[in-house]
Amino acid sequence: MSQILARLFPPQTRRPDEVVIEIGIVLSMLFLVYMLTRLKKWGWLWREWLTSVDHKKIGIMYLVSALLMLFRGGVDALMIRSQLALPNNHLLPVGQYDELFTTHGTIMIFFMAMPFLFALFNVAIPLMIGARDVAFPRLNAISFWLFAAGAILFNISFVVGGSPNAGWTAYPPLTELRFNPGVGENYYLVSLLIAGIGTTITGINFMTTILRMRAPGMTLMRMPMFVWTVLVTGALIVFAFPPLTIALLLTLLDRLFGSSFFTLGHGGMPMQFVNLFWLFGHPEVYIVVLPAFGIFSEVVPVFSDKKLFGYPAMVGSVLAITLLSYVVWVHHFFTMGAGPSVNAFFGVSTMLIAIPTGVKIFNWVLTMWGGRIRFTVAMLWQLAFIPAFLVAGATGVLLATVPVDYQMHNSYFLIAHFHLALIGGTVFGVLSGMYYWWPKMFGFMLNERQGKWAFWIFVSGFFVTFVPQYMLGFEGMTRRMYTYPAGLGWGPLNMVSTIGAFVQGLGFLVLVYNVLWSMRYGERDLTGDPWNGRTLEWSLPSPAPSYNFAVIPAVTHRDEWWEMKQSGKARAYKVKSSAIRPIHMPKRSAMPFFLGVSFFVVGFGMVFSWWVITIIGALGVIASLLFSAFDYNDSEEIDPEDVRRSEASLGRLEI
Amino acid sequence: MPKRQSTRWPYRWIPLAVIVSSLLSGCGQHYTILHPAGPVGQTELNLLVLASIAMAIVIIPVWILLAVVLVRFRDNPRHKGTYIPKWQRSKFFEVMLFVVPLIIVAVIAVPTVQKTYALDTLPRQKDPLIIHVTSLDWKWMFQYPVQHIATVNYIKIPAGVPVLFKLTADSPMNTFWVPQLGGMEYTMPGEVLPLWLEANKPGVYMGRSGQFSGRGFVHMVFKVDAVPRTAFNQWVHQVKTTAPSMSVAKYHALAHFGYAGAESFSSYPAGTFPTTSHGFTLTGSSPMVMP
Amino acid sequence: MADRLYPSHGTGAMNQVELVENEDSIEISSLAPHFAVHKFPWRQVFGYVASLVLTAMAFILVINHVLPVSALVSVVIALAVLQAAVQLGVFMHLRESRGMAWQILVLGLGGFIALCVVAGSIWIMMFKSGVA
Amino acid sequence: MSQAVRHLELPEQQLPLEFADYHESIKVTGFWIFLTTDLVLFACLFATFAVMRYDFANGPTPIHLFHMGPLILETALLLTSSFTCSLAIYQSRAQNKTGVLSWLILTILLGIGFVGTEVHEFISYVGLGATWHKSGFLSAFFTLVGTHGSHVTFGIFWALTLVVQLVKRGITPRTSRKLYTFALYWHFLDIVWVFIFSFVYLVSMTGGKMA
Repeated sequence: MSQILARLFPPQTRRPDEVVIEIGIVLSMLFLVYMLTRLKKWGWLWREWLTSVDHKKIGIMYLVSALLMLFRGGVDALMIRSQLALPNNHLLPVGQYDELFTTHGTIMIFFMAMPFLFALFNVAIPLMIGARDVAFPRLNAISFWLFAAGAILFNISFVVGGSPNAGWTAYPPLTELRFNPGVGENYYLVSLLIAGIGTTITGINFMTTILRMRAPGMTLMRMPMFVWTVLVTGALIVFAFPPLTIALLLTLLDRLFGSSFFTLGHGGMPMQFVNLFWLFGHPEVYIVVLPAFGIFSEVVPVFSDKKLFGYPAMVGSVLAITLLSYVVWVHHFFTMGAGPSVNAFFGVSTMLIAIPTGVKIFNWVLTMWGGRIRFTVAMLWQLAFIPAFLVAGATGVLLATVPVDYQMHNSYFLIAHFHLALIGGTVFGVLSGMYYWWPKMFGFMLNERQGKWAFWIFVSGFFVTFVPQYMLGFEGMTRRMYTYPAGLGWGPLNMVSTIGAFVQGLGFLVLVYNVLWSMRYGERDLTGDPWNGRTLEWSLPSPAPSYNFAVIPAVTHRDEWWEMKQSGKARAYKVKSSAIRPIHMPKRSAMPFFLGVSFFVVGFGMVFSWWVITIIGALGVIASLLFSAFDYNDSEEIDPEDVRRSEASLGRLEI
Repeated sequence: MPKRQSTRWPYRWIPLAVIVSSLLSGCGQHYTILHPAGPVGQTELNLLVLASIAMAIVIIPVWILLAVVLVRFRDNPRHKGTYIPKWQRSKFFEVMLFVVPLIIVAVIAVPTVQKTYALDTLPRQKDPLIIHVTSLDWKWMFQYPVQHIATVNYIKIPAGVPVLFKLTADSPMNTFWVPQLGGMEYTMPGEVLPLWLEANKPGVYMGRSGQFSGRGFVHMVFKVDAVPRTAFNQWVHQVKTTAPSMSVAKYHALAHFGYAGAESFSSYPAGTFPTTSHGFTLTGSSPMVMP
Repeated sequence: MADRLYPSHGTGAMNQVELVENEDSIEISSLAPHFAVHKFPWRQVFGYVASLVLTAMAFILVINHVLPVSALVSVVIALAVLQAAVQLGVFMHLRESRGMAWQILVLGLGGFIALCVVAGSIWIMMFKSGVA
Repeated sequence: MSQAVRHLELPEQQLPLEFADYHESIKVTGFWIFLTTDLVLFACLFATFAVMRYDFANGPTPIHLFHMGPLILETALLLTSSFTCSLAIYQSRAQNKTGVLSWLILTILLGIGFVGTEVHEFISYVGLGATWHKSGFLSAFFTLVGTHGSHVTFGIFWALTLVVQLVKRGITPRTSRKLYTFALYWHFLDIVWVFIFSFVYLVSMTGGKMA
């Protein structure tokens, strides 16, 4: 018994700050349980959320998880920056610092950026293409619950058993048992594998949805740009996640079952992990940034009151980026010395990506040219993105210059580069999208004034944090350094950077305040079209009814809704009573939730090599699969009368 | 609206102020990468400068264009721009947007490829000094196969002579990096990678690892002491005569987790430099023997 | 809006079943012949015989070792690719679809990436440095 | 639009059930995309095997291990099962339930034969001391071939559930779609096996280096 406890709570999870956090977690869980019981909300939670297969609700669950993970990853970042603020600082114990930068990176990429994007995919895509749900609603719920299982498993690591500590890239042989005997790396591998299955399913799901379920008349070249970017993101996921799965799986086999893939000795080849990891890792960058590009391509025309400039060029550049992103992965390890031919090839292919990216940026600016720009919060995030991403992209080209990369590899210059790209691209993008689609998700608006405060605080903190890090790179500071001596002159810039990080933290708090305040006092969106939008989702009431479209629209233009409004048809855009037929919708199901729980149990057992627990979980997985194989009763019909009633109550029915 | 206009300035100026002040201080010696002391580092810096200028040619006009657009076309009765909601195509722009970046990329790409190949070749006219580098947990071990001496956490090299480092690891991966002399390269178990560097002038240059390798990673630092040729020969002689020799047991002690100061050894056991099964050849020598 | 629907055929009686894109409908008519049912499964028998012959060729070539190694390897790989084409075309009904045959595009892209992964990895791991 | 309707009415009745139903046809598209992820997954394992194929670490080499006998048997079994599986689809399109069931069960039996032979082969390797702990080469070999084997095993169980469903429900749009996707999966595994016996076994047995 005491042995089990010692494995569950090793010394590194008994540090004062961790204990405080543990108590906080337990208390907040108890509070949550108490509130749910007191308000008699358990049934509501189960029926409306945990078993839901409605894409809009799954989107909201992704959004809430992503915001929570943004908080956790952000706290990690602030602790990292506090430790680095001064030379020879020993604020954190040495091991804890390593855990923090590992969990920061992993959480921000896998458990913040991706679910945040999936939230927006789920919320917007079916509405934008005129569909009633995604192609595989139940698989969509499974994706979410697998993500949740992975995320929870990863997050309990710092309370139970110890966190991973080899960086988010987890290069072996540092992650092998010989150098890393704790359970932390198991957590990393298992939780990413579980979440990765969910992500792959999401990719397949959205690709199929977009390829097969567009409303009649919505040809490929009439799709909104966001739909295009989600389509290619789906393709990127589908092709990029298998290498990650294999890389993680092989490491896990090494650790748990004694194979010799990446070990030191026994013919192990750590290089191959790096190769596989970046075969995933580079497309991953575009997985998180292309949808953000798509969001900007929606936001800019709406708030400039103007058509998107150069739509065909935009589509072409998205496709070019997608294809190129598969032939650039070696630029993450030029310094592995694979030879000048390899390096030259991958250096040049990387530089080529700058061309379509540049085309996109110019097109956004030209979209604004001749428009009437409204500085809403969604638009402001976009406007901050352009300068930030330009710098990120330009420094990316510097890093693609192979000999320069030999100097800059793994230095703070690189850190600054990818934070500018990922925050300036992805985070600004998802926040822009969040403010933009918020009324469609919840039926009320986020307060613009507070949103602008959050924006200005966050963005100024952002530049103050990361611009000095470029300088630190020139000074020779490398990433993942726990501390540094005083004589190198790195102190002042690090201090500035830390201050900036705290300003960003403040910006995030203002944003949360903005959300909470608006939940209580926010303006209702009664029109369904608060921004004077251009695409089909704005033709629906906010929030959209469960079946989305009472009658599937026929599309005749790009920016269909805008054209309808221009031609005066929008006023008459009401549903004809006679056109309403029975609507076939998927039934809610407990299976996805149960599958998520089973995978969590499997994962937990594997982390500690407690095989009995793993087998119990595996039985749950098998039961879920068998259940869905024999379950033919997974959809239901909505009576046309119900649809008529609900449309009439929204004032949209024409008799 | 004009009120909000004014709040945009802080965000425009703060980073600029930081950049300017940092660039001014950039003349300081702290910016090691901007003060190379060898031909490799110098080549890399030249490319960095070239690429930075090319990128600035892109970035700055776009920033200006963006600012102009935002001022001219903001939704404000007094704004100057004409509203053209249907303008969405322009052959001229669409062609230029592909051609101009292509030219700029070509300007960077051509010298990049040239220098990538150039830096992969040792200068022919000089005989290099060969040093075998092994990264251990958490220290650097250097072996001079010709001189047959070994050091830990420091090396002496002759100035003005190219040094060929053959890098491997008996530990998790690290990168071998002396910023003032030139770029870094990985040290990996089971693989030998070559890297050549040269110091133009005598001096002490700091080296470190750029790849996280565990809790002692920040201690993976070493000193490179470039001295004139004669001083180097004297030092070799001195180490050979005065330093202790490295036994197999001593090597294993070094390979074990822990830190070390600077150490010298007059000899080392043969075959401690792990070799690869890939038949990799260096400097025209025959494939190394398996240990 | 009713004129944009077409009557259901009692297959699923689903509302969405009735809604099909333009391209879809055109594609289906052009694809219809591929779905035709024959009296005897000649295609399948042909596929089986072809796969057996291709496999046997590879095995015989390797056992007898008549070709130089590099040629042998290329021939074996070429036979494997042919075999894959037979399986895809004959057994997997690659061209069948309702509407645009997206799987051809997706599979093509997947094949390209698989090739990049295998060939790229081999190329990278050769470590052909020129420091000499 | 009315144009399109006219085109559509005729052929749809001729479509096989799995395509005639709009929703089921979407699932076929989704399954093809899933197969491409599996394709890339196997490509990664092939790549790993390719780069580690000489990392014997003083352990056994292919020449010591691989033999033609089991390899020919496995290949014959899997190729034949691919053929029987395609006949099951043929019968499903002819609406012949008994035909579907018999060919499907034959496919399952052949699959079991394949997995059995492979397990036997692996056990004999382990008996020779060739465990995957021994070397990078063996780790990569066992993982690549084993992943294929476990895919086949999963396919066998999947086919068993299909047998039950077909017996219970007959040939409906849904069961025929499930059968069709299973067939895609099974033929895909056959393709993977073709590359395994070519790349892994035959090329290693030539003793030569791959280009």
